[in-house]
Amino acid sequence: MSEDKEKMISEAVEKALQGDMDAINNIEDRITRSKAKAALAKAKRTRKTEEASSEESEISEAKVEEKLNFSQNVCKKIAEKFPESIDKEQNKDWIQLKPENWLEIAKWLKSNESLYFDSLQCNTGLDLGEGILESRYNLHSMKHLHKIEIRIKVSVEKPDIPSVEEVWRVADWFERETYDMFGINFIGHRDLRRILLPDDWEGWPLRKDYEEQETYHGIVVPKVKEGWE
Amino acid sequence: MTVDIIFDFFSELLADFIGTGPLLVMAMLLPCLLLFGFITVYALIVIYTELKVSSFIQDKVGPMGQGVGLHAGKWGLLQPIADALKLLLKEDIIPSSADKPLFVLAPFMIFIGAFISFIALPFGESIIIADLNIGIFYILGVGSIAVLSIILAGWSSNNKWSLYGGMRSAAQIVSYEIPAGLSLIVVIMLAGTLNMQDIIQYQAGGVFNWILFDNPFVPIAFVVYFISAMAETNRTPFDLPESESELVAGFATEYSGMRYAFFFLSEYANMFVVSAVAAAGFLGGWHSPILGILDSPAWGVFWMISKTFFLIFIMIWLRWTLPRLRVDQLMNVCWKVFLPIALVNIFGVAIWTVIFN
Amino acid sequence: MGVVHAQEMVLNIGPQHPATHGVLRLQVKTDGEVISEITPYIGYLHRCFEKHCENVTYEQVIPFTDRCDYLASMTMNFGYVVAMEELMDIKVNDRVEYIRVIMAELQRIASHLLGIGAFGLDLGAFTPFLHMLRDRERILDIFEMTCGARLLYNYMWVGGLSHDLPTGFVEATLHFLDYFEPKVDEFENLLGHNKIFVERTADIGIMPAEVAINYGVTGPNLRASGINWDLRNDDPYSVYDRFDFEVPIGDGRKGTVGDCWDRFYVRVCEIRESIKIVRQALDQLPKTGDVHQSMPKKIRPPKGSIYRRTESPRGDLGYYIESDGSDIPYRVKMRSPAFTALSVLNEIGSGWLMSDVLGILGSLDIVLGEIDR
Amino acid sequence: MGILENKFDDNIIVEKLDKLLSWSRSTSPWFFQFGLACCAIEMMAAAASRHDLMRIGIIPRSSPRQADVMIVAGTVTMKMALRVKKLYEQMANPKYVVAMGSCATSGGPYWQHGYHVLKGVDIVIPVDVYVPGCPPRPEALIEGLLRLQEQILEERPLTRKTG
Repeated sequence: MSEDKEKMISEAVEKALQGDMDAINNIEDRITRSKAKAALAKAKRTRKTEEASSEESEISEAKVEEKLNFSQNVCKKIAEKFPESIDKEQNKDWIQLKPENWLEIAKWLKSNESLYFDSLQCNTGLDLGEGILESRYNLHSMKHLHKIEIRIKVSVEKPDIPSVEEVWRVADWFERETYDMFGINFIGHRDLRRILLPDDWEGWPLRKDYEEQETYHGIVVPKVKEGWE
Repeated sequence: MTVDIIFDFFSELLADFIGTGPLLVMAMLLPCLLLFGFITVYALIVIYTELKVSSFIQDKVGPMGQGVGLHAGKWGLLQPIADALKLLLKEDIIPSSADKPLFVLAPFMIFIGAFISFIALPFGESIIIADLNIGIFYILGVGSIAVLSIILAGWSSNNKWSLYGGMRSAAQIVSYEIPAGLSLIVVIMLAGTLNMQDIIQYQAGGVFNWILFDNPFVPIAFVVYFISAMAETNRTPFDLPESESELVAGFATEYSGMRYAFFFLSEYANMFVVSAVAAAGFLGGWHSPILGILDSPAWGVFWMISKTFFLIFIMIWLRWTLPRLRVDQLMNVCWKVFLPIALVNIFGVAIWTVIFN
Repeated sequence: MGVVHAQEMVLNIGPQHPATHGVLRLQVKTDGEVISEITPYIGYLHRCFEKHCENVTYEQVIPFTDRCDYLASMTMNFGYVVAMEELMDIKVNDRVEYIRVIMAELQRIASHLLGIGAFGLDLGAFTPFLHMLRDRERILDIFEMTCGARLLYNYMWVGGLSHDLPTGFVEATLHFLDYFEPKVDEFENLLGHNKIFVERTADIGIMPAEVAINYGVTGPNLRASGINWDLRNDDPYSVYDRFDFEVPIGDGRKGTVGDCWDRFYVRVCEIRESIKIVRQALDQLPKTGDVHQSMPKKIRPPKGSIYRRTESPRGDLGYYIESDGSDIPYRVKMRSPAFTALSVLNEIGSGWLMSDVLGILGSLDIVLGEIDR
Repeated sequence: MGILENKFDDNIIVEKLDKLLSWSRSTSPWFFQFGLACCAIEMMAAAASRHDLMRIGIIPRSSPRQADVMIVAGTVTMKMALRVKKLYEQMANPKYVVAMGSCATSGGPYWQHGYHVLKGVDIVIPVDVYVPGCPPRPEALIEGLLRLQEQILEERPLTRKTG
């Protein structure tokens, strides 16, 4: 690209940022025009992120002296509101909760104006071994565009976690799936049935100690994996 | 009438050997057999046409008779024959939970309904099996046997999809018979007769004497009739009783082999009947479009069948182009649109006739 | 006269039914034609994706992601490799990124073509479906030219691609786009402005924005409800921030915002936007660059976990990958967009007629492979 | 089975009739529209414009009663296996099964860890033709169907002799 064109593009982008879109639309060469538009989009985005980051940094500097990331900030807020529910071990990337108050916390996370986590993105079950199951929630706010991860540990003997199905309806099927795969009981779920596997299936397949059942309705599930390699 | 002609012909030949009674039976059976042969051959042709036309619409080639060994002839011309033979010799399943007598009866009844309509259809100047003086009324009347047998099929299959299909068709066909009949009243008013042959005779003398071009109201009546007739034959966009993506195969879900073939056959036979009535009532029947050209009785058969096939082609064309209506929309179209139009049309035609004739 | 009691009838749609897009069972309660409650039963295609992931190495997971959403395999690969590269902190060169974007957008076109075609099929329009399959074949030809497979590609690998572009790829793609662009208008006219189609879709199955967010519905279905949310724009990955494209949202042109017609129309518009992106990407495609440059010898991500979302043709496709430092994933969870889209069916589908429910199901554009995994 | 089958001795008329029957069966094997997984898309592609199964007389039917060939296109899971069997039983004789793709043939890529995958559809229903591939190209499916046609053509339904 020649220097004239680059100059033209940068001028047009400058003008467009000040609200004069015609500066770009009047460029005759199609390729140059599209490049100018792309440059404009990029410029807008960087400006937005700069603004956002400056705002965020202002807030965080004003509120806390030590540098905490967003997740830790949320964790702190939860700790203020529900002091008993935060687990001891913490990490900068997620919030480790105890199962007991989870439903109330979830309601609060959704209704709090400054957090407003209106979208549950994903619920993952995990078998951490040594008799511990974990349920992980990835939350996201469509309004503020921020996200956190919440983890809740339970033991295999008593795998009870309060259901958040009434908070986020999407959790209905997510929790059914986690129940189906790991056998975590979601207390208060209105319709906790197996979702993927048939109702009369035995065992929790994604637990690390899962053994396949031998027959299902007379159909043999082959266990010996010979002739495979 | 054909039966009389055959009877006279037979009695001249065979009166010495056989009594009058058996001769009359023979004279009646012969045209029926001929008609059965005609319907079968026609169905094979039109099924082939449908396969090909639909394929061309969909950017395909349709049956080409390709495959292992000698298959289905050139351009797949033998394809419908193979389909029919295969269906006839497939296992005949009667579900154990079905209402057996009704289940067996339904496919035959629907075929009978289509078959006896053919009796009053004029194919040429003297080629009509029974020239009834209430011909058009008769065809409308026996046409409703189809709805009865579809309900029977839907009910007796003891399958929920079939039941849905049967119930939908009951509502649909009965409703659409009203605008269809009202549109035909326009024809009857103009021709002043119920007799099919007289209606056609009324349109003698070239394309501008056809009832379709009689006055500005008749084309509307024709469109209303044609669309209602399409609804009566359960073709897309009105194929709710057997809509494939909703009701699997509708009322015919549980039928296999020969019985299914009868449903298939009667669908196409019904198409012929409604198209032939439209051709006879609006398009001049077996008259040539241009006065004096190709106007002999033999050409009459050609004109009648080609007009009918043209209408059938339009039905096929629409079937493979349009989406399907919903059941309540279907009813709305019938009762809120077609019925008022058809009624107004009758008045319009009457007033027009009084003023200009 | 006795009183006639009407009973609700329980009807099973599927697992084998022409309108369920595979093996889905809908148990519906009907009163005549009106459906009062829909209970979807899924899992008839549960192929243990997540169990396989825990038993095969990281690179072997990719073919299994292919088979989850078999209509959009490229984007499934894309999502996985984006997540893996973020977990392992790999930066791939520009040529790889551009090729990935081209493939993903072509795949989006192919997937949307089948999606709206099948939607038309559910409403009884058979011919548009076949026309769309015909044009989809041309996209598959381009894919076949690139990686040799028609449906399941295994094309994008962690840190690179399986093959570089073949000779003549750019010309073939441009040729296809020139052919295809007028066809989009044809499809829109054939279906979208057909009177019967509009009657069947406008104001039917309305999904309000709050319901959509609450049920986690994403992608075109969410955008049809009037929310501008596209991960390509809002959370850009790969090189999507270098392209100029619009995010079409439903505006209730024929009825209410979020009805079936909007969901159809958003997809048509997205096809147009994808064409735009492919054109720009072909324009900017770097001429040089080794597609195997950044591929690690052994994939052994550090201990940790990642949740990464990408925009698949059906919505937010998230991969949750938990690594324990070995070369076999500890846990891979796929957050599939169609799974959540199907869960909303009872909410927006009950109260409509039977034909409408099947139409609504078609408008959600679900793929059972991805729902059941 | 049909009323006529296997009730005749071998003579010239029966021989010809036999050939006609097997010809008609092999010329119009309507297939059962029964998509399970990835292969279903290739099955649709095979029936669509470019490959056009109708050329060899094959038309999709959505009711099992009216179909002759069941193309098991895709992975059969445990939850689905009993339904597949039921659908097979609902089909009218003569009926044929084509196992399309490696999943339907043997479990395919899901062989080892697929606890919920049926390792080959032949465990529940008899299969006539196996089409390998993951997924098989439409051409491969058409080849499989041609082999099936060959096989049907050699059947002698009235006298039950093959070859």
